[in-house]
Amino acid sequence: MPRLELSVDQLRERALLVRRDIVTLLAHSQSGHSGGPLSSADFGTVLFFHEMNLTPEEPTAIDRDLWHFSIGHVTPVIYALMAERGYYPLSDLLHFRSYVGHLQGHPSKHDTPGIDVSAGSLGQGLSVCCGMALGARMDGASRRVYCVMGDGEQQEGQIWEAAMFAAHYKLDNLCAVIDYNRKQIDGDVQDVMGIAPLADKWRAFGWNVIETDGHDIPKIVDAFAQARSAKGRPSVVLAHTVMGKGVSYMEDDYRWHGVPPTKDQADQALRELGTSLDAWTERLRAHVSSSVAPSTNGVS
Amino acid sequence: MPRLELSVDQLRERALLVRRDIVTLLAHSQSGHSGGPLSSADFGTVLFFHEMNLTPEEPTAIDRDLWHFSIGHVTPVIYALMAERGYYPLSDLLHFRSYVGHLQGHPSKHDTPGIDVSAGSLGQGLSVCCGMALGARMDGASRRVYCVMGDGEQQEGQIWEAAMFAAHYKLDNLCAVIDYNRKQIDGDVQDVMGIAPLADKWRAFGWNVIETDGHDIPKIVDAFAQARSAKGRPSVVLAHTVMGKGVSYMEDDYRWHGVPPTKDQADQALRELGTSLDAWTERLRAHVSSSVAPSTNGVS
Amino acid sequence: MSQASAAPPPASGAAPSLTKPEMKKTREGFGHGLVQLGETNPNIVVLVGDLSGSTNVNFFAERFPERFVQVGIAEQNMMCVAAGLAAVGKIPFLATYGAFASCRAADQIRVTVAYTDLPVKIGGAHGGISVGPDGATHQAMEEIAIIRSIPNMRMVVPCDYWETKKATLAIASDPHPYYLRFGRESVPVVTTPDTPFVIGKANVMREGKDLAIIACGVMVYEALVAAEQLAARGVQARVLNVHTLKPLDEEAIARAARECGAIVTAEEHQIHGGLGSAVAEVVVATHPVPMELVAVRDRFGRSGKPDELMAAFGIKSPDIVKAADRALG
Amino acid sequence: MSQASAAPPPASGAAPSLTKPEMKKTREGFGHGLVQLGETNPNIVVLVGDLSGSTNVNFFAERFPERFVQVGIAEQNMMCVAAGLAAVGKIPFLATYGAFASCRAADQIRVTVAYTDLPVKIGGAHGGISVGPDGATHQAMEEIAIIRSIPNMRMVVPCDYWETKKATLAIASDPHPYYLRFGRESVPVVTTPDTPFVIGKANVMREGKDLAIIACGVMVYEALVAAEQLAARGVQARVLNVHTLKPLDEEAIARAARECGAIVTAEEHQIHGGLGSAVAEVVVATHPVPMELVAVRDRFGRSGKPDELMAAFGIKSPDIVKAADRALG
Ligand SMILES: Cc1ncc(C[n+]2csc(CCOP(=O)(O)OP(=O)(O)O)c2C)c(N)n1
Ligand SMILES: Cc1ncc(C[n+]2csc(CCOP(=O)(O)OP(=O)(O)O)c2C)c(N)n1
Ligand SMILES: [Mg+2]
Ligand SMILES: [Mg+2]
Repeated sequence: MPRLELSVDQLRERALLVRRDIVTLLAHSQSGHSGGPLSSADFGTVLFFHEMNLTPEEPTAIDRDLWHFSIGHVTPVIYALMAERGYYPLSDLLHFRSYVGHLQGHPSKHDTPGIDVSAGSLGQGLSVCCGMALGARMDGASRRVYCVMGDGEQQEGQIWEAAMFAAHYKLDNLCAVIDYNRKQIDGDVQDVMGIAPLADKWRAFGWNVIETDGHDIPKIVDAFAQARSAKGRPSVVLAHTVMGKGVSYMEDDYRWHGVPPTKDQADQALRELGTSLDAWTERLRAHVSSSVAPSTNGVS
Repeated sequence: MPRLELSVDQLRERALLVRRDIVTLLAHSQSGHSGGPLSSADFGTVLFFHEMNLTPEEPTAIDRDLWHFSIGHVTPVIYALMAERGYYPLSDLLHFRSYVGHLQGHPSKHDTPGIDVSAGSLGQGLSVCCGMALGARMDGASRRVYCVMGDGEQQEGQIWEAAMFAAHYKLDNLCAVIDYNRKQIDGDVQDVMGIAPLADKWRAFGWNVIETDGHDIPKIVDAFAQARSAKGRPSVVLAHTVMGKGVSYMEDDYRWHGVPPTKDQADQALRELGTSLDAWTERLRAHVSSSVAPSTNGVS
Repeated sequence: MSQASAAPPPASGAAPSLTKPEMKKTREGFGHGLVQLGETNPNIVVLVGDLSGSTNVNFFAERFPERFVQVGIAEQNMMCVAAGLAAVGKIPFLATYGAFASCRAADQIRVTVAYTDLPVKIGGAHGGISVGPDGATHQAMEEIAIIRSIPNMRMVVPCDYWETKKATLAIASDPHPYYLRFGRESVPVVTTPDTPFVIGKANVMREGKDLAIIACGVMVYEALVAAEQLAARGVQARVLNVHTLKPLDEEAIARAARECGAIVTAEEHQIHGGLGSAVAEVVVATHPVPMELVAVRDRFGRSGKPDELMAAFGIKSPDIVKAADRALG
Repeated sequence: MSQASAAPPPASGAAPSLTKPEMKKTREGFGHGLVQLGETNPNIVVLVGDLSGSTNVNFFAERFPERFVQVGIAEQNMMCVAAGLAAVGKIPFLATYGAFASCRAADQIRVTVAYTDLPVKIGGAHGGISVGPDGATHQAMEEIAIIRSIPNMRMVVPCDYWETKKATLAIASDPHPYYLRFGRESVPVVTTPDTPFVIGKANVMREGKDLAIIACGVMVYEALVAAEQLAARGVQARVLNVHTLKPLDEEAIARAARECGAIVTAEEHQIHGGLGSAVAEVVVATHPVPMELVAVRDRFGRSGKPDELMAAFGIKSPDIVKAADRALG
């Protein structure tokens, strides 16, 4: 059934696979973002493998839940989640950002099956999700809409236009998640352009605010459950995370926002994650059909 | 001296003159906005005749205070205030929105002496004032910056970008005023796109919030004084007003947002305001040099 | 093929009068078109940014309140909300002033609407200097340049009430993003309810081989008046109504260059990047001939009466006649 | 007058090599230019939207932290804050990616910056398909169309490191708003520190009378390479570097049309409303001749290596040579 609701242990395992995929695909593309994808890996995994009603075999099924990453630059985690969930073979991940293959630097509807709306310019995604949620309501559909935003992205005024809109129209089928990793390109979010107190801002804009540890799987599962039960207003999950989470030398360092690891760095990272670049590359390369479940070899 | 600090009675009298000017100039242009200009007349008068350090005789003096109406559509009140304050003769008001004359439908720097930055697209003005305030601080100047916004205008996301910026840079030489008349073009602000709780939003964005009756002169005077004394953060005055204030048939009716009174309606309005269209037109026409103080004949 | 959609020649009694033209608002054509669409297609939804009356989406709002979405003063959000609605199967039309539709939401149009190629229909009101007293900020004259530059975007600039209504109906059934530009004031009706309208096919409004006047929007009327005046002097000007700016009817334009040998373009838009340069792109690549561009010469507008402004900014029929004389050298 | 600012002929030893060109980033020319300005002019301030490194304003930030303003991810606000700074006597340079500078803040450019005519200097990084792996959303290719359409705006698209640095210095001393477009990758150096640079005056990079190749930005190098190949076949192509898109050097363009009789334009921009159509506007109005436009053909970009993309999108020197053959056809 499309809502997998994996167990906490299974989710932890999947999140590990996703982190390995992220590091591996970046090692091969030698271009792309490391920090945000790794901080989003845990709540991303909960969304794809527990919370959301997804239909990878039929990406446009009308009863599926809708999801959109407003932070288009975190394609490594988006593509890894999609591949692990069965939208396309894991081997596709080895062609990230290359002229061949369908995995563009930023999400592109007409290149990648399962992407509903292209992205890459920050601040636009929540508005898109407002439209999806309103449309679903017009259709009397029960599908829910999930929007992933960044914390630096909160500086874009359009997000506050959308926040006002969602509250005005009481879109309780809309759930936003903010990857609150406290970093953006030029440094700490509070130094670049302070967004605190962020929870107060969302409350003042009429939203149900849920704060959680963005790396604690059970708490994340619970946060989305709370969001689902909140009626009459939209919910936002402030997921407190660590940029680069899972790779020692990347953690909490903004300089990893937009650069990939070298192959040596990637191998070191993958060893910290219980495998190696060669082993994991092999695992990805071996998976050429999304109809066959990928092996989970190497998962400790 | 440039900061007039007129008495409360004098300010009430000036506000009355300004309302008469607004109605009269609209009667002659037969094009333009009535509602917002009338709701802004009282705090506008306090700004121009009490609070701000202005130099009409030398509009670009570097030590003057700076003011900018982000709601460019309220040119009737802007132009009336400027003329009464001596930027140009009152007779100029009779050529509002016409191809001849210098009073454009929306403020235009290169047409009207005393306008620092052109406007007309909502939501941009607070950002402009942030730049002015930051520049003044870089120069170590003591000049203050005043920004007038609308309540419907609060729906523009750029305002929240600017709000974040001003708080981040602790621009305490910046004071914003919101004409909180609860109306916009399509109806009540709360019906069109709710902005409440507005004070909470500004507080969550780090501002010193001062609420006041926007038609009570002493309270307005006091509100600006409070703003001046607040250190380390910008201040915003929420001026609770009534659209069309002072003209019985316009009050609290959103349909007067953007239309002028007919000549007959204008005459009726001016009689409510203690004069007549002919008398007040004559007063404006007679004042052809801004170096001569205008007559205040007809003020009850 | 353009011939196929040629308008009935002015000779025919059906042709509207140029001397005493009926005056109607193009934005009402938009408003009435939306109501007609609403009646036939339940997926049509309409969004507005606090400008229901001046864009005439109020007609739709009254009839179909449940499919009308008031967004308030937030054009960026409106553009992307429309995209989200389109992503779940709706056919969203949104409306605001063209200055804000094209500029305030340009990034949203480019990335979310156009790159995704969603069927968002953008109604840009108050196009051109004829907006009048509001002045420069509200006189949109850059939309053609902006929208043409964005891949996947289509654009229609209808010439009168009937064409605006037909365009509104036509773009609803093409699953791609469109920008529809219309004006504020009542303008002369130069087509009839039966004048053919095919997206991407220019209409020959008047035949002629000495010169081609290529126009869009309200300038089609000015072009027809200019053609009359030129005819009185023995110059037979073809008048081509290029209502679709993108995709452009390159064949009709190339044919005009080849058959007429000289071209005057006429538009209520800035001279850089508008209809004139779109036509020039085709002319130099197919059949280079002398051209004169009648347009606003890279200046901001100002307050005034619509006609007064069009004359002051040099885009009335006499300016077209003068340009024709220059083009014919 | 353009003659006055003609580059030293390639004959002279000073001329950079086309076969083994020195590679430098144009954005570093911007960054180094800002530092030089900061040293001499205390009114220079620099703003950025969370992109200090990729726009190279980090050079200025390190030297003059007190005149550096970090705005975060808020391009609309950044544009108007810059306007406010300009209104009180500063000379603000701001930087972000061109896609966001030109589109996200287009309304702010039009109304607050351009209509007020304030000396705001907009640095648009990541211009063109050569941005590479980031893909379509980050490959700005509409800026020329958008900025040219807005009155009072000026625009410079320098061809290499030196020209970018000179342009940065030059626009600071002209009290009007400017848009400066530069790229991401290292590109061939085709000028020298002493190559003249005058705003509004095109540079003749190579003389020739059989055909004129008119280019801007990195395409000037591709044009020079194409000219070499054409020369080997006996076709002497003039290469005109139109670094200033607005105001355009209409005289140099008209002369090229008159003296060469055929024109190829080359730009790393969408075909509608870019350099090609700007040149076409002049050509049809002065001296109509056959033209071929080498540009991105109204398509969004995609991920890939810069060179791979330029070839795939048909804007490398071989494409210019083919276009030349068609134009001379
Ligand atoms: C409108 C816009 N402005 C700027 C950028 C460039 N950009 C991409 S990611 C980014 C930083 C985003 O910060 P955050 O939301 O915290 O994401 P994180 O760095 O944590 O992944 C910026 C400025 C963009 N993509 N879109
Ligand atoms: C960006 C932008 N969008 C839309 C408009 C059109 N418009 C002018 S005034 C106005 C309503 C403003 O409401 P409010 O701020 O409450 O001013 P009030 O009606 O009270 O005078 C609108 C939508 C505009 N000028 N700028
Ligand atoms: Mg972050
Ligand atoms: Mg209001």
